[in-house]
Amino acid sequence: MINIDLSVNIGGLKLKNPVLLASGTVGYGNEIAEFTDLNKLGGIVTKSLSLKPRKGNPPQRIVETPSGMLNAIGLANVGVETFVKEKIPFLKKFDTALICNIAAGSVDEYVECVRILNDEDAINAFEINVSCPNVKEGGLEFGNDLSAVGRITDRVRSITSKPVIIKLSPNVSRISDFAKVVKENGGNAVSAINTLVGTSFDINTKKPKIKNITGGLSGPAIKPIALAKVLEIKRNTDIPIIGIGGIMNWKDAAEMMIVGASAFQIGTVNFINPNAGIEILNGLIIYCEKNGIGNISDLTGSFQI
Amino acid sequence: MINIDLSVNIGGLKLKNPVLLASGTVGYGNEIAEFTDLNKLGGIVTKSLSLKPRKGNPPQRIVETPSGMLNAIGLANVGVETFVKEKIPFLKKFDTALICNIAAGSVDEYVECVRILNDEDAINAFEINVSCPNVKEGGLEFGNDLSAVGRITDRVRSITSKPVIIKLSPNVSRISDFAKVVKENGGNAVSAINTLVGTSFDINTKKPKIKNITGGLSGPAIKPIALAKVLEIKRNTDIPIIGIGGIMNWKDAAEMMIVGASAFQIGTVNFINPNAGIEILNGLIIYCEKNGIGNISDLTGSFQI
Amino acid sequence: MYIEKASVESVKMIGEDTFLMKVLSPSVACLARPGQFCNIKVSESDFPLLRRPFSICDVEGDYIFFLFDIHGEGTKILSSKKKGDYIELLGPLGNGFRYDGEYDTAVIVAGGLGAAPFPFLIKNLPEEKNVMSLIGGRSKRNIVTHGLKNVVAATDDGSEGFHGTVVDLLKNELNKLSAAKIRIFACGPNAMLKALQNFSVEQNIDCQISVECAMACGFGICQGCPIDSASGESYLLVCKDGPVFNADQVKL
Amino acid sequence: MYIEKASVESVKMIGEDTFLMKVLSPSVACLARPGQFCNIKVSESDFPLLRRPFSICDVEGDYIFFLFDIHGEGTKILSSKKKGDYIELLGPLGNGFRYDGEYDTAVIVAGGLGAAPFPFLIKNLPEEKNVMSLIGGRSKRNIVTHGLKNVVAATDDGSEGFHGTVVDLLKNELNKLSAAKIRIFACGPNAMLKALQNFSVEQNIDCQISVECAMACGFGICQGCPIDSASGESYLLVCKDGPVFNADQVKL
Ligand SMILES: Cc1cc2nc3c(=O)[nH]c(=O)nc-3n(C[C@H](O)[C@H](O)[C@H](O)COP(=O)(O)OP(=O)(O)OC[C@H]3O[C@@H](n4cnc5c(N)ncnc54)[C@H](O)[C@@H]3O)c2cc1C
Ligand SMILES: Cc1cc2nc3c(=O)[nH]c(=O)nc-3n(C[C@H](O)[C@H](O)[C@H](O)COP(=O)(O)OP(=O)(O)OC[C@H]3O[C@@H](n4cnc5c(N)ncnc54)[C@H](O)[C@@H]3O)c2cc1C
Ligand SMILES: Cc1cc2nc3c(=O)[nH]c(=O)nc-3n(C[C@H](O)[C@H](O)[C@H](O)COP(=O)(O)O)c2cc1C
Ligand SMILES: Cc1cc2nc3c(=O)[nH]c(=O)nc-3n(C[C@H](O)[C@H](O)[C@H](O)COP(=O)(O)O)c2cc1C
Ligand code: FES
Ligand code: FES
Repeated sequence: MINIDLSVNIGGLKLKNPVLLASGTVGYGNEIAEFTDLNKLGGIVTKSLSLKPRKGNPPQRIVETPSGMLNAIGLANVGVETFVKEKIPFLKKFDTALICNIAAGSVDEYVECVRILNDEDAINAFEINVSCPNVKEGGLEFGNDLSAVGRITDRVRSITSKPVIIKLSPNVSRISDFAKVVKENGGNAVSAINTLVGTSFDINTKKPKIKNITGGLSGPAIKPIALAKVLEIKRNTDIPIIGIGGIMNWKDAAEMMIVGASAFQIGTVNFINPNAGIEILNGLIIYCEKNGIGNISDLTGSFQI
Repeated sequence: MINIDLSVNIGGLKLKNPVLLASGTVGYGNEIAEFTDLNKLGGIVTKSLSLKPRKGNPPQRIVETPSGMLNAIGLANVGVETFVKEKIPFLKKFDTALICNIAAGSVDEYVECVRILNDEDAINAFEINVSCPNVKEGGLEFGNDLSAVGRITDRVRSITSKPVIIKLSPNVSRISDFAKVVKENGGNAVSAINTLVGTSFDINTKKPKIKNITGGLSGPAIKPIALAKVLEIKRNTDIPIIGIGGIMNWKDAAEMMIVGASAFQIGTVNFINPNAGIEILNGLIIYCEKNGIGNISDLTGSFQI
Repeated sequence: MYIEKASVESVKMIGEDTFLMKVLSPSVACLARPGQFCNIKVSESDFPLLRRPFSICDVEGDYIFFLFDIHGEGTKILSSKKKGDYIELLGPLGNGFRYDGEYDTAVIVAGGLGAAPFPFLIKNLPEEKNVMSLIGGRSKRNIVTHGLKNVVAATDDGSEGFHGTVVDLLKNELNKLSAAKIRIFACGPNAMLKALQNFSVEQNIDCQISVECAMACGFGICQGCPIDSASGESYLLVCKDGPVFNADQVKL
Repeated sequence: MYIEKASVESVKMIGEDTFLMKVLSPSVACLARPGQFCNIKVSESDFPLLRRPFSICDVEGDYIFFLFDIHGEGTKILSSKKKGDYIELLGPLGNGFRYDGEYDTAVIVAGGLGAAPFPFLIKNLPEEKNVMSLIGGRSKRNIVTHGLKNVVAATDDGSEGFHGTVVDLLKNELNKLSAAKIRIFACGPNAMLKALQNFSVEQNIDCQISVECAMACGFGICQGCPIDSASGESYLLVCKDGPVFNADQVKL
């Protein structure tokens, strides 16, 4: 059993291992901490935070689909102030990276949120959600507009020295163009992908199953799409990528790294197996041993094409 | 048991019922005819035809994914000439609509294919594939370029009086913009959606499972996305829509019509159940009876939002 | 809360499409309280993707019972389990009923499979409490009485017991024991819970309702199961703040 | 070709992770020819999505046998079937072996589970034909001899029979019956088939190979299963033009 270096460096953000818990799928960490040891993970990404608290969308917010689920939570969150006061004290107890995910309705709001959070030493990086498809004034518009993504990256970059990660929307033709813009404007990394826009209707009531009408599709169903987006970014830009989408087990995680991810996030699987992160990490370690991979980061973009 | 009018009219294309077999999933009809009675179906869409025969992509061309499959067939087809000589004689024997799907590498090639096929009375309509994601010189580029889609629609429109259906790519931010352009340029209808770009890698060889590297994702996994795209088109334009994507049974078909489809195509399900079309039709008839729907076309866009 | 692989001891059909499942799950069993639920992984594969939430129907030593009917794919798989098969429980989840304190008679009001959580509750009530179980259903065959005490049934079609809704039945019965100090424990379809809520709030009768809704995680991380607080200012989470609420606590 | 709901009669484990399944499927059974296959829906749900192709191992009256090992999700589900369960067959599919005509000895060359189609072939050979079965595997436990005649084994690790590949074994054996007029029927991993192809073509020995590849439909509508024709000009479809090809007909 060789000793494997599991650490990864994503544009200046150092992680003890590439396993991250995805935004919106672990709240602020307290509930999942009862099922898994957060200290063992590379990091945790918070639920998207906005300047003011948000109540979120009315029910029904979720529905299952073939090998996936739709959600329209509506960025329900406590807001940055309460987050600092009530959530950080708990989160800072863990020896794992804390990445704050920010959602906003305007470029200024993004900047303001980051400004408020920037002094918190417990926060290791910012992930800017320009792509949450659920809330009208939020994500989607920004995520599909190259110049807006550039502007947000540039403005946020200018007020923080912490790593800035832009979380990209998959609902675009060429995601690598967006990754390029992020790079050009000083972003340290991109994470891909957020959910795809989907819907589901009840054929008896003829009403949408989700009150918000459309929701974000996540889970194994989107894995092939996520892999293709990450591969496209990897082959067309040289910005570090955090791969997200449909990862259920260590094999999926290895596949995600092979196509180009420096680290990865797991989302939907946490609902089914809150200890999945650690199980995935253990699976990757055995995989590396078997394949004589000394540094897990060597997996990144190791595809043979 | 009331008598239900199953016929639908899609921008001038009259079908005895809304069930169509999707392009590339039934070849030219001969093999599937051994399992199902084509006379009972609304119509059949041919494999994409190009001016010259195409050998298609090397193996491996397909791979299963969670609730879906990736394909990179590469528009393998006999070419328009052979199609007319060898395939139409068989297809014209059936009392069902024949829709020719056309793929091309240039606007002129689209026009040329339609010109050659236009005199064939057996052909009821053209479906223009601007969105097949598999072949470099084919689909994708057109499908993501508004003006190109407009140009193709306009040029094809100008040389045929048969209904022109443009099959849209889902790999875009706002598919309704493309539907608008089709309408403005004289297209009779749009079909949505074609496959989404996806990939899958072998974690041992680190090679893509599909030789072409990326393939088109189809099957139940994409149903929520297809429904959202059809709904978006329905709510933003008034062009007839042929809904495609992940339909496995009559419930999925009803859902597709409820969100806005005037007719629908079934693809991947044919591989699993070559008689699915008739079973879906029968299920829809019972559904209409139960719900006192006299004309199946009343289902189209009957969502309650 | 645990994640425990539980071996199936038996699956009995106790009504048309209604099943009683007994599984061995020591750690969950010893923590479980009446009104709590488990989020169940019904298969070892990734299909179906999400867990399925089920009330803890009863506990006997290391064994847990679930009462369910076939609804879709997940419950179909559950119903086909054989002795020795495994399912995976995540639980116990939620807050459960509060059944101590000042009342003489526990009045159980259940609609259809809403009866599921009550065998365990009845078993745990202090002996001095009287129990009356009012069970409603569309018809005779929808009346589930497993593990209940002093059952009075109500059917929409009058095929058994009282002809009408279980809430109307409740109103009748209350006259008889108007004197007694009662507490209502209810579970069932939203329509029934709404009617009951209106009645109990206006009569200000002590009433706890167990609510159902679509869930993903079942323990508070997905925010998928909101319910309006009575004030309407905020949402509560059915899985974490519930599934049991005081009738005046939430908007249905 | 039929789509037939077939009831499982038995599933026997005949080796580690190797199973023999017997199903009742009269219509498919009466059409089946050696070398053909069925595309099997292993579950009633939409998971796994695609059918799984399996060679027809043998036919006894209305019963069909399949020989398979556990590979992934689909074969795992198949292996867990019990008597009375149903699977859905689509078949018989493909062209099958051509075993009439001018030869004295049928030499079967199989690698691992490549042995699957041969019990049915052997049963159908004209009696005047001699049979020799050469079976290769990584090790002793990978040698599957079910339903074969005059078996000579070859193992990579020498744990049973000839120490080497089954193709090397073939070369040895051929010297012994050089006189005889033979026809080779082969099935197994691509690497083995390639080696065999090179040998048989250069020696121009009459040789038929049964090829495997990923498939969706199994009957020619998806174009998912191409194989290069020897000329390289066009593709043949493994499911429709094959799975059996003359060794000189295709590029492996
Ligand atoms: C706290 C709680 C306790 C429950 N206790 C019981 C019980 O003891 N016995 C019982 O029979 N049922 C109970 N239910 C309902 C049960 O969870 C659903 O019937 C079951 O999830 C249906 O799964 P399915 O795959 O068979 O149906 P499907 O319709 O295929 O399920 C599809 C999706 O919808 C969700 N879903 C469908 N119906 C419901 C519903 N009514 N409530 C919540 N989610 C739903 C499923 O979880 C799944 O994600 C409970 C629900 C909750 C929230
Ligand atoms: C004509 C033909 C005859 C066959 N006969 C037999 C037989 O008699 N006994 C036997 O054990 N196996 C046979 N196979 C291989 C068998 O089809 C695969 O082992 C099986 O599909 C694996 O399914 P799975 O879900 O267990 O594996 P998974 O890896 O989960 O399958 C995933 C996907 O890959 C495809 N796939 C994986 N491996 C293969 C393969 N080697 N060939 C084709 N598709 C594959 C599956 O069809 C499925 O779509 C045959 C294949 C073909 C094409
Ligand atoms: C219930 C739910 C809530 C989510 N909330 C957020 C969010 O607030 N911000 C965000 O950037 N992404 C959010 N996501 C997207 C996930 O972070 C992730 O990008 C997506 O789910 C794909 O990964 P998965 O397939 O592993 O779930 C949410 C996903 C789910 C399922
Ligand atoms: C194997 C395969 C081949 C296909 N070939 C074509 C094609 O040649 N032209 C085309 O327009 N669409 C093609 N498609 C896309 C289908 O017509 C359909 O749009 C897509 O599969 C989504 O529908 P489904 O989920 O029901 O399969 C193909 C799909 C598959 C699976
Ligand atoms: S079900 Fe996930 S928060 Fe309640
Ligand atoms: S498997 Fe579909 S054509 Fe061969």
